[in-house]
Amino acid sequence: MQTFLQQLVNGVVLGATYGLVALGYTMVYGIVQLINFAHGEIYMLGGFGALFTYTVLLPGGTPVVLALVLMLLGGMVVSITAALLMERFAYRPLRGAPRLAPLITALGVSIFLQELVRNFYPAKSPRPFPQLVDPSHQFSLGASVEISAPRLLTVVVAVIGMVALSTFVRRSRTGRAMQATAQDPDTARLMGIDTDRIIVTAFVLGAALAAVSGLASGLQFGTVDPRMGFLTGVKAFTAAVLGGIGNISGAVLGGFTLGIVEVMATQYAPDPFSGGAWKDAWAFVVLILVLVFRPSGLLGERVAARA
Amino acid sequence: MQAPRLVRVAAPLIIGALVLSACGSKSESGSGSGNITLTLGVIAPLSGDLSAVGNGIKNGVELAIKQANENKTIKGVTLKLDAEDDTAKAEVGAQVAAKLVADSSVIGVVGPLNSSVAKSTAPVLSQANIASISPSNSNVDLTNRGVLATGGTQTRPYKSYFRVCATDDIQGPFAADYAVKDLGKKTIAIVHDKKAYGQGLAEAFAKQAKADGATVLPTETINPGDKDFSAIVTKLKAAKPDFLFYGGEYPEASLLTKQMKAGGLNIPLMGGDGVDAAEYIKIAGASANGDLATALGAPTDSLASAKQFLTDYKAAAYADPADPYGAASYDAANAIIKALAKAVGDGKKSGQAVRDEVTKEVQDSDFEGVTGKISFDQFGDTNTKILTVYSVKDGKFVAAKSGTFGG
Amino acid sequence: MSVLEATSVTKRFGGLTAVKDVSLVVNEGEVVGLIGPNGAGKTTFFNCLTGMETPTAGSVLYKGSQLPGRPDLITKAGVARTFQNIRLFNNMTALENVMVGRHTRTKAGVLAAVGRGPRYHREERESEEKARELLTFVGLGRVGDELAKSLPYGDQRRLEIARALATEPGLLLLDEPTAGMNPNETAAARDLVRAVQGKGIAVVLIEHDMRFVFGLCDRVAVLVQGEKLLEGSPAEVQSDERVIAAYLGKPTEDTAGES
Amino acid sequence: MTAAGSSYRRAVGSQARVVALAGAVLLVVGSVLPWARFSGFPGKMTLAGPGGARIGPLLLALVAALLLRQVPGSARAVRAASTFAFLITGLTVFFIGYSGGGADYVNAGAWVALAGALVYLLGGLGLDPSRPASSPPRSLPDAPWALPAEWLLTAGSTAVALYVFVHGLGIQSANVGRPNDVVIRGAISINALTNDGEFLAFLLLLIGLALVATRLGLLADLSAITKKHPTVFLAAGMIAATAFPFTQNGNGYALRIAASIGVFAAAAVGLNIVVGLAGLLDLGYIAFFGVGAYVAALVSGSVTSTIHTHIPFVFVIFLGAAVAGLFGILLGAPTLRLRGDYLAIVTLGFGEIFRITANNLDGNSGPSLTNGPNGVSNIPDLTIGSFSFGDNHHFLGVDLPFQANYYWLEIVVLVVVMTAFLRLSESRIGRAWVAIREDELAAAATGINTTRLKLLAFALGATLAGAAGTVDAHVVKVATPDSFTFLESALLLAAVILGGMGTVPGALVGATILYLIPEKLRFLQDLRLLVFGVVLVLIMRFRPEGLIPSSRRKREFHDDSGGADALSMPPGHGEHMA
Repeated sequence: MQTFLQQLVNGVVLGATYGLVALGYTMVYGIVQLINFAHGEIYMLGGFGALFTYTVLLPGGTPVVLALVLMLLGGMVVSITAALLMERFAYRPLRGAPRLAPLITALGVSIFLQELVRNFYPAKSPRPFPQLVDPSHQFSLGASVEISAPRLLTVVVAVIGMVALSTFVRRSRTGRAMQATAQDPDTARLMGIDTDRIIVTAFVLGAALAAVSGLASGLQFGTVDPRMGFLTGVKAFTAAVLGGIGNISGAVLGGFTLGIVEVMATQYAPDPFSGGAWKDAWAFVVLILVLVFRPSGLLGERVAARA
Repeated sequence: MQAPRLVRVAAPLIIGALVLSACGSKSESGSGSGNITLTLGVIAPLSGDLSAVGNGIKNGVELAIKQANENKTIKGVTLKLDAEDDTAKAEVGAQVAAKLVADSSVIGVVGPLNSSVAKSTAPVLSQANIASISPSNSNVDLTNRGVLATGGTQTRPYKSYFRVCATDDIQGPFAADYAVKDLGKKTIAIVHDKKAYGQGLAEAFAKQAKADGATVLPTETINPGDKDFSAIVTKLKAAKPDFLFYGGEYPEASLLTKQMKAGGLNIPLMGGDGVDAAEYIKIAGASANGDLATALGAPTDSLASAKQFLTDYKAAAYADPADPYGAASYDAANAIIKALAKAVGDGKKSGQAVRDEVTKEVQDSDFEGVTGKISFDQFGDTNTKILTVYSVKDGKFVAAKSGTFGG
Repeated sequence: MSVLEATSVTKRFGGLTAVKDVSLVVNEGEVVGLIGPNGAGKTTFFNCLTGMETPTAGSVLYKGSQLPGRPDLITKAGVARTFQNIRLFNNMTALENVMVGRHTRTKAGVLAAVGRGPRYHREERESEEKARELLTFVGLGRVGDELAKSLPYGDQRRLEIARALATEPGLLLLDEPTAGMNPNETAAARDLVRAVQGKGIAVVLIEHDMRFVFGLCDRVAVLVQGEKLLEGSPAEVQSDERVIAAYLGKPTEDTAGES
Repeated sequence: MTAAGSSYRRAVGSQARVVALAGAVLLVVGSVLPWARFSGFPGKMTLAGPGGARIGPLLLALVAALLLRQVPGSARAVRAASTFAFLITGLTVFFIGYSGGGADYVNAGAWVALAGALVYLLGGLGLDPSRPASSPPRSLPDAPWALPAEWLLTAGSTAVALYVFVHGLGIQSANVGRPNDVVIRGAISINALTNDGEFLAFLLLLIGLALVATRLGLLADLSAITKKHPTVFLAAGMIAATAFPFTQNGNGYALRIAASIGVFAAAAVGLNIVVGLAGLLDLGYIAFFGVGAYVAALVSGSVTSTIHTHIPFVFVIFLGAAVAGLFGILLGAPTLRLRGDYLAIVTLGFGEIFRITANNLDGNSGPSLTNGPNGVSNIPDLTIGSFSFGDNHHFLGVDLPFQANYYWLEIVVLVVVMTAFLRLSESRIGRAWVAIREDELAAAATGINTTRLKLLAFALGATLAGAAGTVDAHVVKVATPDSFTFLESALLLAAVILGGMGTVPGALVGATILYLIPEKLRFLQDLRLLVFGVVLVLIMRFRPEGLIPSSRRKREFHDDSGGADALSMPPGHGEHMA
């Protein structure tokens, strides 16, 4: 039982990262129906931006909390800049192009960004990330179930990010315009909504959340590397689809589900199909099963015909 | 009116194409100073994730070539390097191997880095009887060593394939003996990354550890590229092991040891030469203290020649570090250079004859390299089976024990 | 003998009953009009007949036997349809569109298509001839090689009918065949429906253009709020006060432009 | 294009033609004068008369002659020609200077040419870039010589294509001699960089000429003519493809690359059925290829196989295809009712499940079948009857390394796959697929069993991939899980989309380009993936409909840029059918 609870906690921590990155996928998809495969790289850039801020820009002895805030800002600046450039120069010219064209563009951007960082950020191996939040500091959740400080932080920022985003989308003017654009871009345009601006907003919000996640990941694992975005990106995309792509709560739910499935498969899947080597296979099996029975994902609505 | 227009427009282009084809062929522009140029090939990942390691191999070979040319080791021959990028993929490996075979000036190859790539390069190179020496392939299949475990008769699958590193079935057991016999560990957890190298090593370790009387827990696996190993740590913790052997490379190993210790499982992690890297300690930080890694050969700083190599390497100011296989590649290149010198001395200077002769001479190699003595058995494996265990003390790998498995 | 016999067809979406207990009989060679205000459930009724929706209750018989539940099987059985908002295969040529309609009446599988024996060639040739005939029949003989999307609106409607006819139906369901047409085109559409009738194919059409309906149909059924209000000859329906009250209420000519 | 561009054109005005012509003349003069002051630069750069990289600017300068007579599209053609002439000249001058060791080594001719190219470019940019009204393809007049001339053009165009391919492939392996020759090279001044410079110049020339031909409508004319004589075209193509090994002088490397391109292209054509015709986005296609490869590896008689059987390859190719097809059905049956992107992620998931499973079925973390990460290695050379594919041959005075055997086998597989695709796409089944892609609901209402046909496309694509995989296993000699990652699937998809969806030449060109770009970018070393990423983005930016779109799709995209693509959710795409 104790192991089960501890694994549940592990799953939630893992899922928090997936969920946070999945939000970026889901928002962009919801509005432009684009699978932005390069979003994982935005997450990676967030981590590197934060690392750069710490190692290059911050003077030694900056108070931890201040350093964290500035690192987050640094990460966000990098992520958002990259997302804006990507939107402007890679995706926007392709609006109205055959739908699969942007998919290949996304792939190209993804490869480009990975290689850019790998080649031009000094030293070509995983980069040590400052351990500003002590990983050996454990919080007990009762019955010897524990969570370390950076892991707890990951979950907390993820939850804050998700709540903030869904509040923004539901309450703010821009958020409602986003919903309208997602529902029906043509009508939204007729109603005077600047859809270009809405699309940019979606990219920016997604990048900001990815940067949060990138920083959290750096703090949690103590390293960032140029490839970290790719795997996380695929998982996050999976999470977004699992939850029902285009649906904000769905992305979060999908992320947690995926994280928990992976962890539980490691521990409890029947031998010999258990363990880390099989966990991703289980994750995808669950995805396929969910989609077979709920073709639009866990929270996805039946997609209306769009004439 | 239509057709003439078409013809008129097409005519210059067609004439142009004809001119192009007439001028397309190139002529050799050799001035013929009497010195012949032969090529030493390298097959290694020069782009992608493993490029730093691959460039280390390339640089090691380049250094050897530079010294040979400066010292005029081979009379009348200028050596040049042709480093080909295999992108760590078997498919591409076979291709660049064919490229090197097609270049008649190529007389030997150093590489590749990965065993899986070697499985597709070795057949191609062997067919042309080009000697290839890998600094790092540890998979038993390549020299068919796997049959030894089951009592079969070893036969050589690739006639011109050699390697200067220890195979998994030597490194793993050596580590196991150290863990069980020297450190007295009783309950050992095994984790590997489910790659050919990691799994081969971990399996060989587990087998020997059992034979030595330790309790070996069911093997756990992780995925290369993963970062969150908390599920594995939680799972292992329940079984209360006192030692962990990890088959794989440092990026995951460093995260695993850190998360293990943060998760309250305070036991040493041991790995193979894939873990023996300065980066491991950089990432794992204080968690790395007490962790262990095995590596081929005697400790580098105990050999004068090795020190000289490192100095030379540093002087050449390469962008990528010599670690982990630069020194072994340097030795491999020198084995080929020495063989070529003999072949040229025998008057073999070109074509298939020189390739045949070099392969034959590599087989008979016998010299002191910077990683130890270089000589090969009849299957292409190195005769040198000296290994060293290093342990992390104060942020550094320190040699703990040198020896050879079973000896 | 009746071609279509729909009995008590009911379709509910959640709490909303779109079609309630509607029965309709269509006899061989008949043209039946289905009229009613927007939202009366006419298209939903069509969808129930063609397998796009599964009726909540009721039965549909085609030439005496139960229709299967899938659109493609229904088409194969002999009920073809067109759509209110034209649904052509836009990036195929007009000819190809009609040839797709031959799908259920041809057999060539993957092996035949790759192997291309004499039988395949014969079938393909027949398909093409038949398709060209149909194009000529609907008056599109000269545009066979143009992309469907590049045809003018009226031609697209005809092309859709040609495609439906290619399936060799016994019953053709037309969902607003004159929507968006000018008077000339409407007249041509009337001739076309008559010609279809002349081939011995029964037609049911949903239409808002009353002049078109009353001038063409043998019988007219009126749907209001999902229920059949009335069925009878054009004259009967035209003069029925309930119809005028529930639906018409204004001169018939003006509704022609609705889509 | 931009405001700056149009104001520049206004400023240059009617002088543009004169300026361009003057520049072109200068460029022609420059290109026949010596360019380099040292020997060793490839292509006889020091001699009088054009050679190597100088031929490019010369040819492109000749295009300016179009300005003397008004031909539709000539202004745009000259713009393109002048742009690429300038690029090539600039690049070559840079490389001469770089490899010679300074600007001193650049001879007068190069400077004259560079100046000419610049003037030519300035004139070219001043020309009116507006697109001429498109006209139907031109054809030869009715004359007795027209038919043979058309045949000649058809066959000639394939020959030119082969020549271009061979020449392009040959540039970088310039230092590859004949296997048994003595290679003597005193000065090793032919370094990699100059070869790469030459290749880049060649590539730019190709692009430039292709653009010129497109803008003059010549490509459209040519394709109309070749379409009239499919048999001649096919025969010429076959002869060219078969002849290729004879042009390589025993160079196994080029053949190996060509064989790999063949495997890749065969898989791409198969994927084109699924994506291009039926409109199903498949992100895990490589898995079916992998199934075929593993089946072939396991029954190849390799000592590392867990199944110690040897089945003759003629059966294996069908076995591999059948098993892969079966997997296609197993995956497709429950999932094909999913909407586009949901299907994409399911196929992605399946691809990963396959890779993970192959990686685990080694008796340690699963049943013993695939040897896990070690893969099945030591796959022996193919033998059919008494013919071993591992033997070198000597035929008609030409050395044919063993790679030629695999190359020809691959050509056979490719031809089979292409034939299947072409015949299917022009059949009842193919029309039904396109109908489903266009409007699934309408397709169902037209009597098409959409579920069955989608499954058919999916399974057939899988089958063809499986067949290609069986060959690949013998070419690569090892089947490991690493070869079947998501990235491989993505690259195959990229080949299909890059080349142009739904067409065979598109898939061929896409596969060739995706294979050759990384191969030809070797000199960039660690930067080559970076550049590869940029190239992907750029191609999609300028040719979003693919390099060789089907004539339908091209019209579709250029007619109205706001129009929805066939795959971008046609009306009712999301409606589920009962």
